[in-house]
Amino acid sequence: MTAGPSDFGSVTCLTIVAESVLEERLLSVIESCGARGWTVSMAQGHGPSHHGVSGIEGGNVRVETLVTEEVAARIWGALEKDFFPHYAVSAWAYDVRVARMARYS
Amino acid sequence: MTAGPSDFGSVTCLTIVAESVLEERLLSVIESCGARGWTVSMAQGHGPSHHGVSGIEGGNVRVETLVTEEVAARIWGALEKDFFPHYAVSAWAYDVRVARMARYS
Amino acid sequence: MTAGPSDFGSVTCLTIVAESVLEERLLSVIESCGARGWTVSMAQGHGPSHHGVSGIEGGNVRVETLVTEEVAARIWGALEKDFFPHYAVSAWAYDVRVARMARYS
Amino acid sequence: MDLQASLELALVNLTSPPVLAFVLGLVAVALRTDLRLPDAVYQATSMYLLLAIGIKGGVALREASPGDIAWPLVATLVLGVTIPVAAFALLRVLTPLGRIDRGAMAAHYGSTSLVTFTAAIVFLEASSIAFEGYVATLLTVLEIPGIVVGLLLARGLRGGGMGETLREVVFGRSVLLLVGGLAIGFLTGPVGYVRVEPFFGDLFTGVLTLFLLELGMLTGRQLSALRQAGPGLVVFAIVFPLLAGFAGVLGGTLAGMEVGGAMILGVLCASASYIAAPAAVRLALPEAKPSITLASSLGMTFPFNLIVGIPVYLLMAEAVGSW
Amino acid sequence: MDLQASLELALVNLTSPPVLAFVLGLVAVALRTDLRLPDAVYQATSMYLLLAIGIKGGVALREASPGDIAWPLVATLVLGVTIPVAAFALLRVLTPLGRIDRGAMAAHYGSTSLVTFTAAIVFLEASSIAFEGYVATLLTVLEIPGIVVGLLLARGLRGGGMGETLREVVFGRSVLLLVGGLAIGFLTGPVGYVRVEPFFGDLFTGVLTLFLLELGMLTGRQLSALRQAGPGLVVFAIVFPLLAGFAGVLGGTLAGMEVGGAMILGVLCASASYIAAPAAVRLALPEAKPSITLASSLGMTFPFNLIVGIPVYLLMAEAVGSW
Amino acid sequence: MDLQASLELALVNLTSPPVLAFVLGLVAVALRTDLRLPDAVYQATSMYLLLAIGIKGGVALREASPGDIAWPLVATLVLGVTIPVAAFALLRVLTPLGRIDRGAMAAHYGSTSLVTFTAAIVFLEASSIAFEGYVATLLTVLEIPGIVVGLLLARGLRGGGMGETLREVVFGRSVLLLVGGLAIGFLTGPVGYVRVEPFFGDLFTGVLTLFLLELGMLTGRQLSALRQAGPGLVVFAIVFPLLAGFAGVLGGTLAGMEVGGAMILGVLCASASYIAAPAAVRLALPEAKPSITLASSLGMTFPFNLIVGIPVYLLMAEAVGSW
Ligand SMILES: Nc1ncnc2c1ncn2[C@@H]1O[C@H](COP(=O)(O)O)[C@@H](O)[C@H]1O
Ligand SMILES: Nc1ncnc2c1ncn2[C@@H]1O[C@H](COP(=O)(O)O)[C@@H](O)[C@H]1O
Ligand SMILES: Nc1ncnc2c1ncn2[C@@H]1O[C@H](COP(=O)(O)O)[C@@H](O)[C@H]1O
Ligand code: NA
Ligand code: NA
Ligand code: NA
Repeated sequence: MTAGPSDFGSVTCLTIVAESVLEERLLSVIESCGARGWTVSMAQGHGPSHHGVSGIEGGNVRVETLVTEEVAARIWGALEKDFFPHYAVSAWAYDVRVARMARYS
Repeated sequence: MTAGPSDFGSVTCLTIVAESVLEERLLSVIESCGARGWTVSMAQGHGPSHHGVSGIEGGNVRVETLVTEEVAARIWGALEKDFFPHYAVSAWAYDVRVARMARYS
Repeated sequence: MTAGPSDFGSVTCLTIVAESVLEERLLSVIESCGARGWTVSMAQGHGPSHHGVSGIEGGNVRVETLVTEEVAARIWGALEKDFFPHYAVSAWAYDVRVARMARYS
Repeated sequence: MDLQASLELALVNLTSPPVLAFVLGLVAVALRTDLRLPDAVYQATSMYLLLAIGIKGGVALREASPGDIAWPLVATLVLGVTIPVAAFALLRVLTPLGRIDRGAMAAHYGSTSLVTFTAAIVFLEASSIAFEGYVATLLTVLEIPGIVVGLLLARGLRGGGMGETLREVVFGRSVLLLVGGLAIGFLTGPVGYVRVEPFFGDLFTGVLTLFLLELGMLTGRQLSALRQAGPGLVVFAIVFPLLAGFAGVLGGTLAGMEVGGAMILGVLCASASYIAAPAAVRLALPEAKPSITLASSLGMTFPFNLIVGIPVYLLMAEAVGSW
Repeated sequence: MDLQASLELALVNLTSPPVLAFVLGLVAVALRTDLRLPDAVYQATSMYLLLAIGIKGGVALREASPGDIAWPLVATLVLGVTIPVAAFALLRVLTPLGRIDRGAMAAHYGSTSLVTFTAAIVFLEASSIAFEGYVATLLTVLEIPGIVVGLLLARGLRGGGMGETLREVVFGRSVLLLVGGLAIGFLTGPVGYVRVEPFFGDLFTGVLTLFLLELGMLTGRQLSALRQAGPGLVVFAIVFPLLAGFAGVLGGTLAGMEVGGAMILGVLCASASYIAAPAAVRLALPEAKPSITLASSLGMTFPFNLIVGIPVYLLMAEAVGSW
Repeated sequence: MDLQASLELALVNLTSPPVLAFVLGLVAVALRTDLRLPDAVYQATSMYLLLAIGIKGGVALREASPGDIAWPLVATLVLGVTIPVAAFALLRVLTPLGRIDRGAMAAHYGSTSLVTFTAAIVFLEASSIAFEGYVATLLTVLEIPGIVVGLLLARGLRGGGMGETLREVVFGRSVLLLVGGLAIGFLTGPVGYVRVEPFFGDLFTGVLTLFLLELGMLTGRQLSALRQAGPGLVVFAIVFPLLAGFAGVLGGTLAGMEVGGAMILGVLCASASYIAAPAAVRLALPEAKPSITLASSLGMTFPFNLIVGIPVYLLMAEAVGSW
């Protein structure tokens, strides 16, 4: 994809899957780290540290947020500090191409 | 992954998140641009241009479509022309590896 | 992202979309191939070999699993052998960055 | 009816479970509580409400003689075309909104609110005031013309893509469920209806309560937009329902309806849509700002009608009826 | 019953809300309307229907004496094994379908349709014709053997992986809900049932109406596959239900059931499954083409049974009963 | 009441549809059946249950005179603070659990179980034993203090972030729905309630049955955790409900409640929460192991109360009442 009338660019897509009871907290952490948007959907899951309780809370929540590299690093930091040690959370990051870069930075 | 009996290859995965009222339109645009398949799920979201109305329409729709580079460029063009200026829409693209390339081109 | 206190690394994210009747089978195949976790959500879809029956089964299932390259290759093999020839299934793979590598290998 | 009785009726309306659930939704947002009806259930609930109201309207239509319903239908159609034009014109006087936004508003106020209608029905039944069963038919009839007129006012007759948009509206899910329900109710009649009444009839107010909880939360999240609305919009959101409501009461009375029926037609005219219209306007007039239409229709006119309007339209109907 | 009365009964059936909703679903697809019951709600709805029918069957089973139900159970089991074999054989004569596809069809037609069954119940109740309460038990019993026989016909006894597939079918969610519901109903009896009757009993027809709206849309989307079906398949989809229905009526009458009960057993035999069978066949016979089985069972046999079949099986039952 | 009558009542409880559905859920997991209420529906169902119970409590509260309810309210508050402290202390004696896990357990056992409460109501109604309508109010009152005390025991008064956590609990969705429902019920009263009773009242047991099916499956998946639980935890899960139940019965009787009402207060005290508490504890005490609390509350105490506890608390109430 080459630059057109829009300002194309590359940002980080960070996907976070967590017990749904954490939804509100997760979103406010993401926001306070500088993310300007996110997409949330419902999911079920299983993982190595699975606590087996997400069922009683109504499953998992799957959050995607497109952010700059710095914001992504800040969110990772918050996850490592407040979420990974205690909760059932998985997260992964990859680079994606977007139009209208200004929306994500 | 190395080429096996199937024809492995690389295509673009284009993810589009939009107010759910646009679902039908979005899918027909995607199809007319040459996409041969798509996957749709329900989502909630928040973004910089958030109009705050997706709630009343029942949330957002999240569309993934695996397409060739040319088809992706065509869909981007249609998004820039008919969707980005007016609607709450986010889109991002990245490269993925698939088997059975023929299905996507 | 640079290595921090966590062990960052790169794994394969394999996304599989299939008729929902296959959910249980798919997950047990994934597990027996060595995946240690997965995330499942509901989806609708359309594809080139669409059999038009996913509706009666309640739609599609969308599975994401983060695995090492070897496990991914094993799952691909199982998909090619037992799923692709008969069922409505799409799958794609891409590389993602994770923390706590040990969880995925 | 004396003042005391009116106040008592207003209180009955204010303390009905659906209205209280709406308030609870506002409170939930104010307290920043993470409450949300899942989208899948929200969508199914609105399908249920549309289908149920259609079916009931169809059953009632079948029981009405063509002679009874002809004039009310004519009155409804005339009102359905006039009201959006009036809204469009009044907004030009009261607000600085442009053509597109005024057209969007006209579409909302020209169409009608299922929930306000139902609150009015609940109110009349609680007060033991009779009304014609076919009012649910009028609701269905009033749903569409206002939207079409509003879109035409915004776009002009030669607006590109109007044809496709009208197709999206007229064959959209809201209209299909309402009209389809009407047909089902008409064809099945009271005999067939009796078997689905526990589902589509008895549960209606309860499901509506759940739906209004969610709508209250949506409104709560729009309240900030309210502040941006100029004073002209606030005036419009309060005054226009009274004018349109009076027109509806008058039309209904002239068409020979009972006091209860004329009041309901007033409510239909006074209320603004927030199921069918927002989706249609969003598709057809993407440049219109939904925050304005929703702040006005859901944030001001809807609670105004629930709390003040409904008893007022009844007083109007009684006054006009006794002329 | 004379012709006039039969036609009237057919009309009652045609204008019941569930059938009309099915037609509305077809219309929605024809108009290209974006209507869809969200998957989460669709899945919950089918869970509800299976559990409700099971519970009702269980309550009725408890009220039936073993002597009453023994022969009908035997008849049902015999029919459950015979019908898929007959379907498999007839398809060989009428169509060019291969072994696998004929086995898939046999599994569908050997099993039974919850919705057709319910329409027949609604029909009998609307016509005030008595029938045995334990017919819901027969539905549960007939659900499974036909699927197993169909799969065996397709795969042969030595088919690899049959064991695992049978496990998936027999311990699958449909059977678990039906059999589990049967057990719940049987253990709780009429006393316990009374507390859940408003949910599992009174709402049933209404929920079914919503479900049939979705099923109508699914069928509408399959209609193109209908055109590809050869004439032999069309003949099968119409003629086989009549044959199987007659066998069911005969079996029921011989087993000592009333006219209404024998008619229901005919309906069970005549109808083809589209909840349990498609999932089972999909898992066990992936090479079978679902478009063929669905076009036949949902696209032709289901509407045929609803419109023509149900009154015809009643006429059969009356004729056979008066021999 | 003699032993025979007690056993009969126990049987009534055991064979009620909700309890049987719970068992079916256990069976489904044992058979490895892929049954799952979709998350969207599960969440909506729990919203429904909380709102319905709140509304009913509010309606009853309005009908109770302040004099009637003052002492029962005091008794409930005292019990709500005492019970978690007692649980915390007893766990120290019986188990090797640390402070955090004991606090988590105290929060669960200090709060109360909506489902056990409802089973007790169903049980009393089936046995025609009278009880005060405002017991639903007591349920709401008892929901929160136990959680707060449990968290404080775990964290200490100066625990960082307690304020924010308490906000999350007190303004969380469970409490908002319960308290909001209470307010709706109180404000609308019996007159308004009658219109939503078919939804919030008549359907309650049926919806609960569906919910317990899912809860049974959740419990089934926790059963492996049960094996890890030491013998001390097993003793606690059985003995503590009896102690707390007795305290509740005593408190209710002293507060002047009828036998039925005192028994319900006993049930409230004896039962452990699994809607509000798990979410609150998860947020506030992430280091606590949910497998322990759930295995104990859902895996042992819940079935124990359903099967043995409910009739036993009634016997206690009768014995204490006749002192
Ligand atoms: N390897 C994986 N691939 C995809 N999703 C995963 C993986 N591991 C964990 N998850 C998701 O993350 C959630 C929390 O995982 P855990 O912390 O291991 O319980 C799970 O419920 C899954 O939804
Ligand atoms: N930075 C982002 N990351 C992920 N999703 C986003 C982002 N920004 C917007 N979205 C999604 O796109 C939708 C429309 O965004 P907007 O056009 O800004 O209202 C939102 O409701 C989100 O679901
Ligand atoms: N090009 C594509 N992009 C995204 N999803 C696809 C694509 N093709 C197929 N799918 C998904 O895979 C499912 C099965 O596809 P098919 O095997 O072609 O019927 C579809 O229902 C879609 O959800
Ligand atoms: Na109006
Ligand atoms: Na059959
Ligand atoms: Na307790």
